[in-house]
Amino acid sequence: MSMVLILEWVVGIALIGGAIACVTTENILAAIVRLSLLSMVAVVAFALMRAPDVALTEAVIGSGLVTFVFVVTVKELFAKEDKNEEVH
Amino acid sequence: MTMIFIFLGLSLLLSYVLSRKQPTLGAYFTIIASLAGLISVYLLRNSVGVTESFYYLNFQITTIGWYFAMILLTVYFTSAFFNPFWMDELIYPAAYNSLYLLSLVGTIGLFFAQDLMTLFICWETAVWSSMLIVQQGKSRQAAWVYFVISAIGSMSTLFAVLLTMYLSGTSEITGALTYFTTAPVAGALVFGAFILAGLTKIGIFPFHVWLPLAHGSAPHTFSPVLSGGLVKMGAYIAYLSVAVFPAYQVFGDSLKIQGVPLPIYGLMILGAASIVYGTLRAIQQEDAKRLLAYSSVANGGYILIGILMMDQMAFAGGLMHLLNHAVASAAAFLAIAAVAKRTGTTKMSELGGIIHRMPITYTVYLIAIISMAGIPPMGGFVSKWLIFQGLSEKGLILLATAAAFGSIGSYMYVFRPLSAVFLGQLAPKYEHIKEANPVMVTAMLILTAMSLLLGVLPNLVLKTIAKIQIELGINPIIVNGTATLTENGSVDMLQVFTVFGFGFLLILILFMVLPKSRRVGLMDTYTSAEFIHTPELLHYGHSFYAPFERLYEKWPSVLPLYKRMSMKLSELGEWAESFFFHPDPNRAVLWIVVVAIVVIIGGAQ
Amino acid sequence: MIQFAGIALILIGIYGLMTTKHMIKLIIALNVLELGANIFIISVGFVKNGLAPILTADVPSDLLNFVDPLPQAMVLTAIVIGFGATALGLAVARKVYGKYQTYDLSVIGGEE
Amino acid sequence: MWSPVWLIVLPLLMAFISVVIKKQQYLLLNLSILLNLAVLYLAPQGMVIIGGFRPPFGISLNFDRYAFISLLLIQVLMLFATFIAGPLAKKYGTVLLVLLAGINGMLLTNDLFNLFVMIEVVSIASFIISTSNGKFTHTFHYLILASVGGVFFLLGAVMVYAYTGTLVVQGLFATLGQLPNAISLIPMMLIILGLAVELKLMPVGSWAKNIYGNSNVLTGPIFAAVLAPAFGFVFGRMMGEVVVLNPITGYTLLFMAIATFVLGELAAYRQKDLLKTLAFSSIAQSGLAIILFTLNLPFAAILLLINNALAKSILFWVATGVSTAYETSSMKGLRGVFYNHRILGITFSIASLSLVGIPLFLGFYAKVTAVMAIFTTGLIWIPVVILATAIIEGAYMMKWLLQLWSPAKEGHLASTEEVPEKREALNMTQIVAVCLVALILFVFGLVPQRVGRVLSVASQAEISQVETVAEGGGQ
Amino acid sequence: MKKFISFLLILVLAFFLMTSLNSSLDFFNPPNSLDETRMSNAFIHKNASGGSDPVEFGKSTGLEDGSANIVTSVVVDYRSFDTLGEITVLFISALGVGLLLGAGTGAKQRSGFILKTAAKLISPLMMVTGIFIFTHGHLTPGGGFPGGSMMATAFLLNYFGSGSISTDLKSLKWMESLAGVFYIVIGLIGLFVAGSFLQNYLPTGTVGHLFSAGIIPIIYVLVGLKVGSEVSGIIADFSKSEVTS
Repeated sequence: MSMVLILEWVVGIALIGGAIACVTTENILAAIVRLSLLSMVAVVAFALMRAPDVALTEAVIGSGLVTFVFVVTVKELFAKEDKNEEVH
Repeated sequence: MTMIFIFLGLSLLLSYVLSRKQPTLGAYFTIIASLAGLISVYLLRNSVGVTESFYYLNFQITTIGWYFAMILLTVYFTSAFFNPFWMDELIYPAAYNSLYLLSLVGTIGLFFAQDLMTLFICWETAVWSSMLIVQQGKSRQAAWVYFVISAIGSMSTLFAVLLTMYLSGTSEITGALTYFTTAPVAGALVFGAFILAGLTKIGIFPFHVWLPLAHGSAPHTFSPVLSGGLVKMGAYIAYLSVAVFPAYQVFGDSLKIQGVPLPIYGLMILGAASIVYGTLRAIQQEDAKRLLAYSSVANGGYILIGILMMDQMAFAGGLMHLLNHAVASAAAFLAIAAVAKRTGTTKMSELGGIIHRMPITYTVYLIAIISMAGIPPMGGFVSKWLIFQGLSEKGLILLATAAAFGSIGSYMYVFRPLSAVFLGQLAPKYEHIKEANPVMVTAMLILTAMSLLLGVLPNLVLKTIAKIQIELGINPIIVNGTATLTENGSVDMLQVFTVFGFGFLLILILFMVLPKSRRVGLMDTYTSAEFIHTPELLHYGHSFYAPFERLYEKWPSVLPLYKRMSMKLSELGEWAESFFFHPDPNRAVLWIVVVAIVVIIGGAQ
Repeated sequence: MIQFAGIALILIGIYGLMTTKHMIKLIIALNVLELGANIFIISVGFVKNGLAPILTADVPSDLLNFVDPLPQAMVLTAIVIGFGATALGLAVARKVYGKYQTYDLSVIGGEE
Repeated sequence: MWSPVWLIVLPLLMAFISVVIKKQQYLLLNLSILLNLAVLYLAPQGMVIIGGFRPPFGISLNFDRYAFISLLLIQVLMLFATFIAGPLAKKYGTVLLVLLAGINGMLLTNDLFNLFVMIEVVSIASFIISTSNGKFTHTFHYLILASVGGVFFLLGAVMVYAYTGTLVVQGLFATLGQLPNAISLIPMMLIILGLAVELKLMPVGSWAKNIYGNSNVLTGPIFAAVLAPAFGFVFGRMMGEVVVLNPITGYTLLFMAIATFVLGELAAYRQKDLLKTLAFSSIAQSGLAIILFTLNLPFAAILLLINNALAKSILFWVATGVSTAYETSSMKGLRGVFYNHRILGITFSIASLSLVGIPLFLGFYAKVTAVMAIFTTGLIWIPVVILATAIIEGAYMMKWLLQLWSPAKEGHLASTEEVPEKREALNMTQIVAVCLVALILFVFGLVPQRVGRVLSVASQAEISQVETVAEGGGQ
Repeated sequence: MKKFISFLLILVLAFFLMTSLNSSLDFFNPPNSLDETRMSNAFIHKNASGGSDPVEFGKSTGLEDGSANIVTSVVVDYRSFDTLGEITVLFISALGVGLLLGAGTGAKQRSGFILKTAAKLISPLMMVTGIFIFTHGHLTPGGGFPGGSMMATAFLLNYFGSGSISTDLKSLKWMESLAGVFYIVIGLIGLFVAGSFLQNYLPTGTVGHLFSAGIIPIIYVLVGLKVGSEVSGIIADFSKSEVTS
């Protein structure tokens, strides 16, 4: 087994695992972070499949901007969580 | 003929314009327009066979079409006399007047249609325009039921029309329908679809539900048209599906009962059922218009049986009964309308003694019901007698029994309004009412005169019917002078009339000579010093035939069945809505997955 | 393997769409679905030991072993479109949050 | 010079410009629609290449009679829709411009992936338009479903590319037909499922109920009269040029479409809310169009789409106008409302009679054509279902007509006392516009054969696929 | 329960999907070379409009398409119309976000000193990187979309740094509008000059040179600017938005 093939398997399993982790979690923030990480893994996958353009785009848009937009959307939830921590 | 349609089309526009200015004016115009229509259609009597095309509609003048059109026009014409007096009750008088003429155009077009498409277009036009008129009466529900039942008929007609056109490759009625002599299986389907339309429109049991609703709550001026006129459209469809459509050939191989193929016999049984059912229900009614509506159901049964027989006598009887019933029922409805105009109600238990104030209306009603019940000197007798003759000749005992039952039952129901509305004591609140307006009286007298004439000289009509029978290739009814000949003997109505007229005179003289009874007030009832809260319950017209009605008041009615069906449809819709149209993205995605699985499994094979 | 992972991601994304009623999580699941689709599309154009479709000085002149550039171009488009839809979805979700103070559709119930 | 590409580019250009000159959005919108109509008239028909590369390599536009008819319908209805929506259309001017560009692109494009892009443009624009009624959860529901549908369509397109090496729509079925059934199955399913969401096909069209059912004077007409026919035409193009169905998938699709039609009408039958009734009616009618396209009867389907688009636009304009003015869309609240609005009532009646398929209106011709066409496939039970369902459709439309016209309690004569207090539903110019559309519908009803002749050319021009489900399965 | 059913359904779908796809796709063994029938071969050999000139980096001139990055040549030349549609999607969603969230007044974001300083340092750097990426789209991986987004990210960092939106949104709108208009105008010039919309009518130059590939770099710059301004707009709208009830 070549290195590349091993890497492919690792990336593939990481993708599936990451996706399951992302979809099944109850915590919104964790889900967002996991989506971002999943996107990062996907960047590697794209690179592995010789798609540098896509990888770059996915890195900037998929894991960067999308995550940002998610986080900004749920910023109230951040605030709520902070409050909860203060209470406890 | 095209000119007639163009003329009527223009006049309906004109009546709209006139009615917008002055509703009564537009209403008077409907009289003129329908009279003009009547005269011009009458003049077509010698141009049978002429075909004309108007746009993509094709018409042909046939004897039967002419006969039907004349009946319809008579009813429309006479009913139109009443229109001007109801304009202030209607919320859309202009629409009423123009739709009145539009439905007239539709019905006449139906009878003169040469091809199936024209037939259907005219049929639908008549249906929806009359539906929009009915809604101006008391009940939207009634108009709706009328439309839905008609729509069942319309859609089955459309199916039959299109299938016929597709299979036969032509749309010309005679040519297309005779195609089925060679294709009996498809023929049976088409026959079923066609006759269904006829059944719904005539109001044959179990499709009769719309009649009491629509007749009972339509504007008073339109009820005569519905009962006397539009119902006859169904008869025409029934005529087409047995006379033009080779029904006896198509069902030639099926089981025969006394020479009648089973499917046709089944339809006759339905006709008999509606005779019995209509009669029994009519006896029960409290409202004069609903009563007459049920009597229309019963008479529709006679007409259907007569037409389905396709023989020398019953067929002639059926066709003649069309006219008799149209005239009589229009007259009866108009009489009730005239009473309602003066008193504001059609409930029999609120009326009584109207004869003292409206004697002419009373006479009109009397003659109409005599004709409807089929009592000798009037036209109704002749036609019912012919039908009965035809049935007993073929040995169809069951049907003949039903017909006889209907005749006897009709004595009961026609006597009820006669007694409750016109005879008896006059209620104090109606002390000051007057005889109906001369215009209305004119219309009623025209119809009464026709009833009488048909009774005395039925040969006038029977000649036309004989012509139709000859065209269809069946033995024509034989008319000899004033006598109608049948194999079981002959009847000369002139003689009958003379005898009855003599008897009537005798009774009249006796009535004049004998001492008068004492008159008491209507509410002069002994009540053990109790105050009467509901005087109408004590009216003698209330529960008129109570002991008799009790025999069958528990019998199931058909209307709940339809209601339950409608409810089931709603429930199905609700189920679909909650199941497939649920506002939940999860469920929709789940359905995507399910469909994908089904497609993959199904498609992989 | 990565092609397989792409299909798996699509299915996991659909699973997510079927199980959650939280608006944000629905959009996250949608993103997982889109990511899976993108990976799958890229993998459709993949060639064993292929080269990235960029001409450089080292590329042999027979130009044989490139991966398919067209799916890559499609994915480029799809990513941007996905971002647009995500942004709009989040904006809508935010409006709902503004109205009901929650992102949970099961709490909101049927809006009439 | 007069290239159909203007139809897409012009609204797009206007849209980009309109961002900075917001005040003129409305003007730009109407201007570009009018110019589009001119382009439609002037542009020669045929295949148009974009980017200078011939079809398999570059993108091309297929501007044939089929596209022409659909584009004409869309431009006209869009013009009226924006005109009648007035202030709302001003606010959403840019979005409507992009929507128009997207729809035109969708109808013109000859490339599967380009079609996906255009569908996305249209669906995102329609999300935004649907937010204008302020029911954001419904928009969200729509957004999720449409996005899933979009992804499915994309996957289907890509798989088509993977198997055939081409994305050109025209004649793709020939290439796909050579593939074994097991291979072409999945991409076909994905493409149809992707479109099914927008087509409101039954299990996946659940968004339509609330989006249509809460519409305002902008969303209702846009969705029912512009988007629905547009996607219908796209589906027709797909069925004619791309989709290869084996009998079982064909029957599955047919079954889904029939279920959409029947259950949609049943659901409409029980509604007590005018807009919801119209919503389900739209769902059902789109089911009928899908039935016809699936049976490969494009002529009847086109006729039906045109009739529905015209009728539904009128119905939605009147319904939303009236329900906004009287702040209710329930049967009880709107009883007798047409007494105040005679002209609107008459247009509404014409539209509903045409929708139900009553003679003397275009809908009747459409229905007859559809049934006659289905007879040729030998599936006689489908016309029976269609006509039986038409009874239900007629029943609820008439119920509404009767209630809206009659200011009366049940069991009483109509009286002016029951008439709701008069309010302005649509202003004079809007009424004139609605009347114009009603007039078009009416005139089409008077000359159906002529309309049919024009359309039959369009349907022949478009559909090259011969094999039908009926032929495949009926043997 | 719901999860279980969903899980089960997904498993069933996965099973049948895999068995169905198995006949056509080999999940673990990609093909060794591109199928002859795929049109991409023409993109690689740059012979879509006929011609059989060899393609060599740094040498070939006057090819039908002059971009060294084949993906770019597909995105901006062969299938430029898709890209126009794509930026339209972004445009319309930015507009939609603006319509939905635009009412917000702008919330102040508290951020620490380190973040502020770092942001101020990094953001110009990113801006430059972004511009580099989309100007070299026809040579190196990247192009207008990541480049534009990079610019937008710089904008975003700037926002974190300063705590408020400093860039004038009005000018962003102008940039967005003008970039789009120019894209279309360049395309329309193609229609008038060369006969089809978005045709590459400038000389394509030598493959691999910065000033080559005709209109490709111009369009990619425009795309970059447009994407940048649109994404910035989206970010700004999201950041400003407050929960309005």
